[in-house]
Amino acid sequence: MVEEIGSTADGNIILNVGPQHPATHGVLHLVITINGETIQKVEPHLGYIHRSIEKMCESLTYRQFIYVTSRMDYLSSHINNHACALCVEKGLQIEVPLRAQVIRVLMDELTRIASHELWWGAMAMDLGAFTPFFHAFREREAINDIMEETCGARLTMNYMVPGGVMQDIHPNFQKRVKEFIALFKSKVSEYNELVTGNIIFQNRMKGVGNLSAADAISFGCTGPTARGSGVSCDIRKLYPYEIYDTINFEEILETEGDSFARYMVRVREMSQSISIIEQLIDNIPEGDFQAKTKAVLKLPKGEFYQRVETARGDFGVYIVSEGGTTPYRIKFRSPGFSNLSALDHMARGSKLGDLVAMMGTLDLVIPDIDR
Amino acid sequence: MWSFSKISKLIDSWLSVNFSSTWTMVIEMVIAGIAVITLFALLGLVLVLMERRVAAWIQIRLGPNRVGPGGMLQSLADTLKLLVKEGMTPDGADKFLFNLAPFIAMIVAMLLMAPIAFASDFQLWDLNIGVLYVTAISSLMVISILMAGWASNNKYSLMGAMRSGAQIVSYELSAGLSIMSIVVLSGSLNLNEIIQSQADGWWLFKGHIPVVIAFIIFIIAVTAETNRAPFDLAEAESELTAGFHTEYSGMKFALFFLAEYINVFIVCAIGATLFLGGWMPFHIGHWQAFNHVMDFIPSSIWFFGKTFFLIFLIMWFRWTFPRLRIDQLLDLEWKYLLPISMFNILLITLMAILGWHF
Amino acid sequence: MTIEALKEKITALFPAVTFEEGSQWPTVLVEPTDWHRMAEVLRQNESFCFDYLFCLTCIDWKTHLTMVYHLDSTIYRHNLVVKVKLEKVNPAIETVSDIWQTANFHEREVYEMFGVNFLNHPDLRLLILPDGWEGKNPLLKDFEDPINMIKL
Amino acid sequence: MFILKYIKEVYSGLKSLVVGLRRTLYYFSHHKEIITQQYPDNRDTLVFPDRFKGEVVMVHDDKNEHACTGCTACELACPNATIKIITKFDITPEGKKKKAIDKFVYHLELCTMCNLCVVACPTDAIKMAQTFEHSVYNRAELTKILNKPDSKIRDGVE
Repeated sequence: MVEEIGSTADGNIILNVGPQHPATHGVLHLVITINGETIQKVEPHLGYIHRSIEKMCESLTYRQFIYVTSRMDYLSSHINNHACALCVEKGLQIEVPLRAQVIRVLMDELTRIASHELWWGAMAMDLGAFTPFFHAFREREAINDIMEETCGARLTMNYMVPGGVMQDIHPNFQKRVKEFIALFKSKVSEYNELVTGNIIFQNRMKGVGNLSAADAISFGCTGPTARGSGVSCDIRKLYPYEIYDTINFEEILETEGDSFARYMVRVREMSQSISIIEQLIDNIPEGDFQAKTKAVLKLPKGEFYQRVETARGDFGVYIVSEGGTTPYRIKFRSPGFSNLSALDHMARGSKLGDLVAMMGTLDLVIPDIDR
Repeated sequence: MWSFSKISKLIDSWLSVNFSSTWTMVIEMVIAGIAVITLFALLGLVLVLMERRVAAWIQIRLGPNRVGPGGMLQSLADTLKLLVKEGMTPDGADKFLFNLAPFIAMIVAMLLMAPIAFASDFQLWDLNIGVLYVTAISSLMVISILMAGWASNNKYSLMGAMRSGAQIVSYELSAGLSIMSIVVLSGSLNLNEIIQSQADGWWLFKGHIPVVIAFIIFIIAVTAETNRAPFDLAEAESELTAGFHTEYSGMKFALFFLAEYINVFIVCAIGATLFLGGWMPFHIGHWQAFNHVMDFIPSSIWFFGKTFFLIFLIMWFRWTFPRLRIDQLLDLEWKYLLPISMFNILLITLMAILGWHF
Repeated sequence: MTIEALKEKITALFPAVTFEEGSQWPTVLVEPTDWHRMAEVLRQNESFCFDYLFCLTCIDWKTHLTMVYHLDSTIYRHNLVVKVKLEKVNPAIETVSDIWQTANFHEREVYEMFGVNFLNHPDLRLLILPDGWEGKNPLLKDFEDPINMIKL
Repeated sequence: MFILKYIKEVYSGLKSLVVGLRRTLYYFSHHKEIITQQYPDNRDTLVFPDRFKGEVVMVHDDKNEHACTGCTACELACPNATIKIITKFDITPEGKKKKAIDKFVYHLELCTMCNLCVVACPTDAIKMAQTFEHSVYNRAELTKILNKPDSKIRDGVE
């Protein structure tokens, strides 16, 4: 397009942010129209790393397609796998053993913390502070080590399988998780000292990227993005899956709807996840880690939809089955895609520097958006 | 005991015995030029390594540790890499200005070296309006940045240059005012005389609260003037990729990079001269024995020690704080620093007129 | 609202719709021409208040296409699935992006992946596919890419 | 009071900055907090978690025997066509024809370490090895044949 190169007729500059740009956390391409430093319009151009996972899954069996979903939202790969496993189990009506359920929830929450840790560091780095990124990785590495020990990989684990989990937890798992909780609790006050309380940081975040509750719902925003606007949308509370209805935890809500509210939601969510882990880590019931399933899974004819809460929001798996061994059609409803659509609405009229803060608090993971 | 001043006097006397006065002048200028360039190169190597070490330790990392003992030769390897890289000029760029800009940056940095007293009685140019000279020349820095940003034919570069223009011009004010406060107290524009006025104690430690405020404002303002984080809006990499030097590569980029560090060194040297007594040793009242021990340390070590302490301060800021937004940056200057420093200089002038200082 | 009450209310307002049994949420089949009017009612009517469109997609059934809209209410927490049957050749349907803003991006995705034309859409351009994409829509069942083969 | 508010603002702002500076100074001066992990040059003492998924290998015992029957369960389980099993017919001492593997071809460049083949294997013939340096100069070197030359199927494995 010619328009993308130069400037518009009324003298505004058109600036291509991305696909290779330090602030886009990957390969997001935004075409923004700016007047001086003020943003007039933000237009995402997606597809730079679109792999058509939905089409790919149509030729994979119900056991195979789960690993692909780790490559979507790679920061909450466990939770993506979990959603797919749940959806297949819903179709096959498999009763998952309690031990497997608890392990799954533990892994989900660890993943959520790891994802928020990375987000926290990257958020501060977007705003120009490099140090928090490395401090966040200290805690994130501890989680990755736990994952490596039990699941055998650090990022794309493929640990959830239909019927339970692939392997039982490692004998060291409980000890290591308790060590991590102690580490996290001793370091969490530093987050406040380094970033949250910092006057420069607060001024960069407060009143930036306002999103009202009505707009958040209309744009389909979910997860911390919507909860920062006071919209209650935690799937773990509203449509509980696994054992979330028996766990005592709080849905974090902030009402301001600005970047700082979204920031605070995520920071407080980390502590909530820690409390969930603390409730479960000593109470992993004995039993099987996997239900007995057939070697070849065949979903009955029909449609199955499963919603879970990833670190970024409402992740949905929609399987249409024709009764074969592979899905007829799969749709992944990714939270980042809807959250991104609100960016234009939020960014209009604010400064170029604010765009970075907004994108940071939306916590975009581009493979999740592009799928 | 030898010192820089003795060596320079020896060279001078040897030259004037063997050559006519014109040739002596020329040879001395060449020597000074070579010395300055060598100092630049050394400073570049040392400061880059220091920055990387400070950053690494603050970020609980090890930092460079592969090239040479303990990674000491890392910046040398980086320089070699930059030397052999291709220096590209983008299509549509104003080639002349594009290639000129990095050299302007270096020339400005070199000019600023002239009046700085590196040790007692060791100075390239003992200028009677040294402070004025420094403030005047340092504002030329913005020209090279604007030139680079404009000539690159890149929107990011242009925005970075414009930001930096607005930033440097506004922060000159409070930097100038805080420098003025020392001029008012010492009653001289000559850097040497300012140092001499601190023989019985550095201005910062003489117990004048307005001087402490002026020092804080000075540090903030020069951090902004040298485009260092948290005021690195001209090259804010998460917003503008690399700002005004986005299109530069190879040695031309290295010159900008070097000029940034040299500028940091110079403003810290000025800060050390004005507030921390330059090459003056640290003296405490009537503790004669202690003062004698302090006098024994060479004056050049005192000067570099103080300067590097201030450089560390500026690096420490960089690796701790997030970046400001452009409007907040100007807010900080016009709503906070400028009113405070104006009020401050009023207080200092009153002090000077009424003779309350010592 | 219970599922039965929901069904009754919808039937009372739109006698033409039919219900599909056997899935986890009440599923309603609508004609493409009725859909936009019905969507407005589902969003505005205070007893429905389906303000959150959490999934919008399309299925290629080889003979026809089916648009699937998953609706949720943030007030009553009841869900509804709306299905609209479209022609295989030149499929077209009224946009709902004026009712739920999230539909803007989702409809652009369906437009390029399935070739469904959304009438009155404010900005119906390619979102994911590269500009100047020629050839079939990738998620259709008869799409074949000889270079990047998907089938094993 | 306007002035009082102004001073309070400046004070609280400066205080929040000093708190951050104190934290970074702590890390600057406490080198025992450094968490950098060096590249694992210490091959002798290096211990990996036993479940770490590095690459698929076939287990051979001292008699150069493996447990692979060539049932292709792993080939079917693999989502990326990483595994290709080429079978041949061996003549048993009794004179009967018996299916056995000729080549167990493994494309490391396609493998995503999903562990599905290891789970699918009915005879535990393959497992995940804890290797981590896979880079080679030629892509063809990534295609590996997992059964060793002249290896045989272990007696009693069906």
